[in-house]
Amino acid sequence: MADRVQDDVIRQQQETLLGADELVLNMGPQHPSTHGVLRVKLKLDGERVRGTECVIGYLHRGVEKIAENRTYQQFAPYVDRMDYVAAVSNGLGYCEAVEKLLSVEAPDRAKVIRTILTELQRIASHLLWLGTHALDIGALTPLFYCMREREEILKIFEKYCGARLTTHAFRIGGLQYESYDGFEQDVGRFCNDFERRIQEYVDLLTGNSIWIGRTRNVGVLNAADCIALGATGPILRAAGVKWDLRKAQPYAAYERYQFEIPVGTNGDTYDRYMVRMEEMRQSRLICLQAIENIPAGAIMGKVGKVIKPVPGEVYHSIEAPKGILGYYIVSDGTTQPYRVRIRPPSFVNLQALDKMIRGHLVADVVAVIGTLDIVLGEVDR
Amino acid sequence: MLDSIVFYFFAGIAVLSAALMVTRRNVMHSAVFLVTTLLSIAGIFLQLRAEFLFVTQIIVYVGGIMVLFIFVIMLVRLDVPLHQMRFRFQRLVALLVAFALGVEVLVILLLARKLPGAGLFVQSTAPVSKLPPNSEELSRTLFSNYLLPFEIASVLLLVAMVGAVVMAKGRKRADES
Amino acid sequence: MSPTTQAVLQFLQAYWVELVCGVVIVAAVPLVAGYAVLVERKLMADMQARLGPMRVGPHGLLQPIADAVKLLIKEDIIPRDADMLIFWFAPVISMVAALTSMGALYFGPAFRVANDINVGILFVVGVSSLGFLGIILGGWASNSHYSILGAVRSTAQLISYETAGGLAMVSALLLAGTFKIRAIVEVQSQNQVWFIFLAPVGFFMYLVASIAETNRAPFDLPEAESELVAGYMTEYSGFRWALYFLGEYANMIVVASVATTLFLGGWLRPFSNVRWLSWLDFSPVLVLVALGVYCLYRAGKQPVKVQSGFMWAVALGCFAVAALFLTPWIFSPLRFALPGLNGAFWFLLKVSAYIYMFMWLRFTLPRYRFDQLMHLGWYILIPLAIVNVFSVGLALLLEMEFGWNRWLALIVTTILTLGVAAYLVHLNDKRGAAASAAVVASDSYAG
Amino acid sequence: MMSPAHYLFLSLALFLIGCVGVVTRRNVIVVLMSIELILNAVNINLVMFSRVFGDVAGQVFALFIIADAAAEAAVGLGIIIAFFRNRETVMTDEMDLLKW
Repeated sequence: MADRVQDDVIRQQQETLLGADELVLNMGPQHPSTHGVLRVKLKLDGERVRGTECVIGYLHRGVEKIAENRTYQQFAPYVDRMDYVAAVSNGLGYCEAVEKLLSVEAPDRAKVIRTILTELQRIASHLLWLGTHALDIGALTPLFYCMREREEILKIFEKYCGARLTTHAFRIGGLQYESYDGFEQDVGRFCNDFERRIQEYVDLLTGNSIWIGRTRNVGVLNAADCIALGATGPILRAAGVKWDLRKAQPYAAYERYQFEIPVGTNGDTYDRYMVRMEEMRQSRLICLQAIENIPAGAIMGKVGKVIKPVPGEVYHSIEAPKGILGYYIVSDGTTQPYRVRIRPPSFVNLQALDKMIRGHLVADVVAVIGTLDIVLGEVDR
Repeated sequence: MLDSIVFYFFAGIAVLSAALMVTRRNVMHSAVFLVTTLLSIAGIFLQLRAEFLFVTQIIVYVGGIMVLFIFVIMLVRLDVPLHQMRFRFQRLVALLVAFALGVEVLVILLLARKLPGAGLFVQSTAPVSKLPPNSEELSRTLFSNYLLPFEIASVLLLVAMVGAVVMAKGRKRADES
Repeated sequence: MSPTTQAVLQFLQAYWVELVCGVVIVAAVPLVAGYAVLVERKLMADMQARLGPMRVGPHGLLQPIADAVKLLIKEDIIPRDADMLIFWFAPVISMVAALTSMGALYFGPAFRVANDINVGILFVVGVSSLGFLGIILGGWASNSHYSILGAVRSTAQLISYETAGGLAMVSALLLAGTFKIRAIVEVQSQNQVWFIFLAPVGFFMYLVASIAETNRAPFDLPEAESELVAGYMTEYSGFRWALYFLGEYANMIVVASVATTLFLGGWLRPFSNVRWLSWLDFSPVLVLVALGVYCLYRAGKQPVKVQSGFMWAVALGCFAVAALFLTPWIFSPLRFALPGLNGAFWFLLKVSAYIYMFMWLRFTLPRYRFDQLMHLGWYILIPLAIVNVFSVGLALLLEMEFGWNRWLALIVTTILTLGVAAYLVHLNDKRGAAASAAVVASDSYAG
Repeated sequence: MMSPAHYLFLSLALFLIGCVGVVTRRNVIVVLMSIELILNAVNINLVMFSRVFGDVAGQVFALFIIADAAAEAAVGLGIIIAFFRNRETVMTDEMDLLKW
C-alpha cells in the first residue's frame, strides 16, 4: 500500500503539465462553494486535480462530549445543531434511539406526525441542496426557486413548533405539541403546489445540455466503492444499490405508506441529481398519504419526567436526507448518557471526495462537493 | 505641428519603453513594456497613414503574439531571475557592439550627403488627401502582385502552427493513452 | 496671440465635434454601466421571483450611485507580494481599451468620435480585445493562485473565441465590402435588408463569441465565482475592482454595438424603406411619453414622499426628452437633427436588446467547464465559422458570376452551413461519449 | 509626415536596443521579445518608405513580416515550453546540450 502511494506520488510529479511543481490550491475554509468551513487542499496540474486533502474540524463543538454532561432531554436540542438544514431528521433519530433504550414506543398519532414533518424536512434539505448545487455549477436561478418552496416548509415548521431551523420538534416518547389547526391543509396545499414547482426545476436543469455536460460522468462512485467507503443515502442509491432504511428497517410510520426507492445506474453526479429529484417526489407522495389519515389519540407515550434508562446500550439509525444517521447510546443507569456516538452521513460521505475528483478539473471539485451534499455542522459536530 | 507632436509622442514612448524592456529584470515587466512599444509603433504607423498595418499591429502583435508571450511567462512560472546578468563583461561587449553598429549605420546614412532622407532618392510625397483608401489599396496589391508570397506565408503559418503544437504538446503520457 | 494658442484654437475649431462626443462618451459610459448593473439586478430579480434592490431611491433607482460612492471610499487593499506596478495599472488597461474602442463607433449617424476611419470595425475589435491584457496582467500581478488560474483561463478563452468571433464578423464584412462603419450601415440601407437575415449563422456565432469575449455567463470562467472565488479579480477591491467592472460593462456595450452595426442595421429603423411605416419615426417620443406616464402612475404608489418626488422628476425628465425629440418636427429649421436623434434611439434600442440577451442567458444557463469551453470553441465554432465564411463567399460568387438571385444563393448556402453545423455537433457528441467513457479527458490546455 | 530621417533614427534606436537585448539577456523569452522589437524597427522603415514613395508594396512586406513574427513566436515559445518541461530553465547559458 505504502509503495503504491509512493509510486502514485512519483508518477504525479512526472505528470505535471510542465514538469514544474504542482500548484497547491487552498480551497476554503472561506470559499463560496465549500458549503461552510470545509477546507480542501488541491494538488493541481494545470487545472487537473491530482490529489486532494480534506481539512475538517473548523466547526467542531464536541457535541458527543456535551451529551455526557446533559440529561437525555437536555441533549435533544443539541442534535438539531448538527445537520442544521435537516434538524427534524436529527431529532427523530435521537428520540427514537432513546425510546429504544427505554423500550417505550411513541403513540400512533405522534409517529404519523413525525413522519410527515421528517418527510417535509427531507424535501427542504434536498431543495437547499439543489439550489446550492445548481449555483455551484453556475445556474443562478434555481436557488431562488428552491428557497421559495423551502420557505413554505419552514412556515409549516414555524406554525407547528415556533422554530424554523433548529426546530426541536419531537420529544422523547412522542411529541410535545399537538398539530395546529389546518396542519393537514397546509401540508396538502404545499404538496399540491410542489408538483408543479418541481417541474420548473426539471425545465431549467434536467434537459439542459450544459447541465448534463457538467454532471454526467463527473464524480463517479460505483456501488462497490460506495459500500467500501461507507457512503449512504442518495449517493449509494445513485450507484444502483436499493438500500433505504425506511424500507429496510422501517421506523416511525413508514411501513404504512407506499413509496418507491429511486436508484440510478452510473453513480455519477447526474444520477445523484435525478435520485434526489425523485426522492422529493416520493416524499411528497408520503406526505399526501399521511395527511389523509392522521390517527387520533395521545401524542405522548409513557415516559416519566426523569428519564433514567437501565444500564445498557442501543444503536438506532434512520434514513436522514443525506444518508444513514445513526445514534449509539450507552447508558450507565443515571439520567445522563455514559456515551453517545453519532454516525453522521455527511462525515462518512465526505471520505469519497478524493476518490471522486481525482483526475477531474477544478470546476468539477465544486460540482462534486455540491453533489455530496455535506453540512459542515454535521461533519465536524 | 500636430504631426510632429504625434510623432515625438509615440517615438519617445517607443524608445523609452524599449529601453526599459531590455533592462527590466522581471520578465513580465519586460513583456508589458514591449506591449507599450508595439502600441506606440502602431501609433507611428497611423501617423504614416498605414491604417491597415496599424490595426494589424494591434490585433496580431498585441492581441496575439504578446498574449502568447504572457501566457508562456505565466506557465513557466519562474521565480525572480536569481543570477541574471552573470557576466557583466557580456553587457559591456554588447553595448560596444551596438555602439559600433550604430556608428556604422550613422556613417552610411551621413555619407549619403547631408542628413539622411535629404540625400535619398525621394519623389515628392503625396499629400494625405490624395492617398488611396489604405486597406483597399493594400489588399489589391497583396492579392495581385504578391499573391504567391501571400500563399507561401499562409503555408508558413500552417507549418509554424503544426510545429508549435508538436513542440508544446510533449510526449503522450503513458497511462492516459 | 501666440502661435501655440493659435494652433490650439485651430485644433479646437477643426475637432470640436469629436472632442465633445469623446467627452460625452467618457462621462456617460460609467453612468450607463452603473445603470446596466441595476437593470441586470432588477431583471435577475424578476426572473427569480424576488424584488432586487429596493432601498436606495424608489425601486432602487439610486443604487448605482450609492454603489459607486461605497466603492470609492472603500479601503484600498493591495496584497503584500503583489507586483505593485502592474497591479495598479491592469484595471486601467481594461477600462481604457473599452473606452478607446468606442471612439470609432457610430452611435447613430451623427454621434461619433472618429470620422469614418478606413479600418473602423477592425479598430473597434482590435482595441477592445486589448482589455484582456488588463485581465491577464491583473491576475498575474495579484500573486494569488485563484487569480492566476483566472488569468490563464482568460488567455486561453480570448485566443479561442477572438478567432471564432472574428471569422463570424467576416461573413458580414463580405456582404458589406468595407471596413468603414458608416458604409456598412449604408450598404444595409441600400440593400433594404439587415445582414442578420442574410448571414444568420454568422450573427449567431458572433453572439456566442461575444458572450465569451466579455466573460459573461455561461462563459464566465475567468471569474467563475463558485470555483475561483472571483478569478482574476480575487485580490482587487474598492475602485480598482470597480474599474474592472466598468470595463466589463463597457466592453459589453462595444460588442453589442459591433453586432448592431454589422448585423442589425445600425441606426436604421425597422423597415426604413417602407413608406407607410414612417410613423415609426415617432416611436422615440411615444416610448418616452409612455415611460413618463408609467412613472407618474407609480409616483402615487410610493410609500415615502421623497420617493414619489423622485418619480415625478423622472417622469418630467422623460417628458422633457420627449419634447426634445418632438421639437424638430414642429420647428423646421431643426429638422436636420432628426435623423441623428432617431438614429441614436434605434441604435441604443438595438444595443439594449442585445445586452438583454446576454443577461437573459446569464440567469438561465449553468456555467461551462473549461475543457467543454475549449471543445465548443475549437471543435464547433471555429470550423463552423470557416465554413460560414466560405458559404457566404460562395453565395456572393453565385450571385455575381452566375446571376443567381441573391436570396436563393444565400438560402442555399445557409442550409449548407447548417448541415455542416449539424455534422459538427454530431461529431462532438460522439467524441464526448467516447471521452466520457474514458472519464479522464485529455489535457485541457493542449487546445 | 515628418522627414524620413526622423523615422530612420527611431528605427535605428529600436533596432540597436533590440540587439543589445538579444546579446545581453539570458532569459530566452526576453531574447525572443527583443527579436520582435528588431522586426518592428524594420517595419517602421518599410512603412515609412512605402509612404515616401507612394507605393503600397512596403506595407505588404511589413504585413509579411508580421505574419513571419507570429510564426516565429509560436514556434519559439513552443520550443521554450518543451525545453522548460525537460530542464526547468529558460536561461540561454544553460541550454548547452543539443540532445539528452
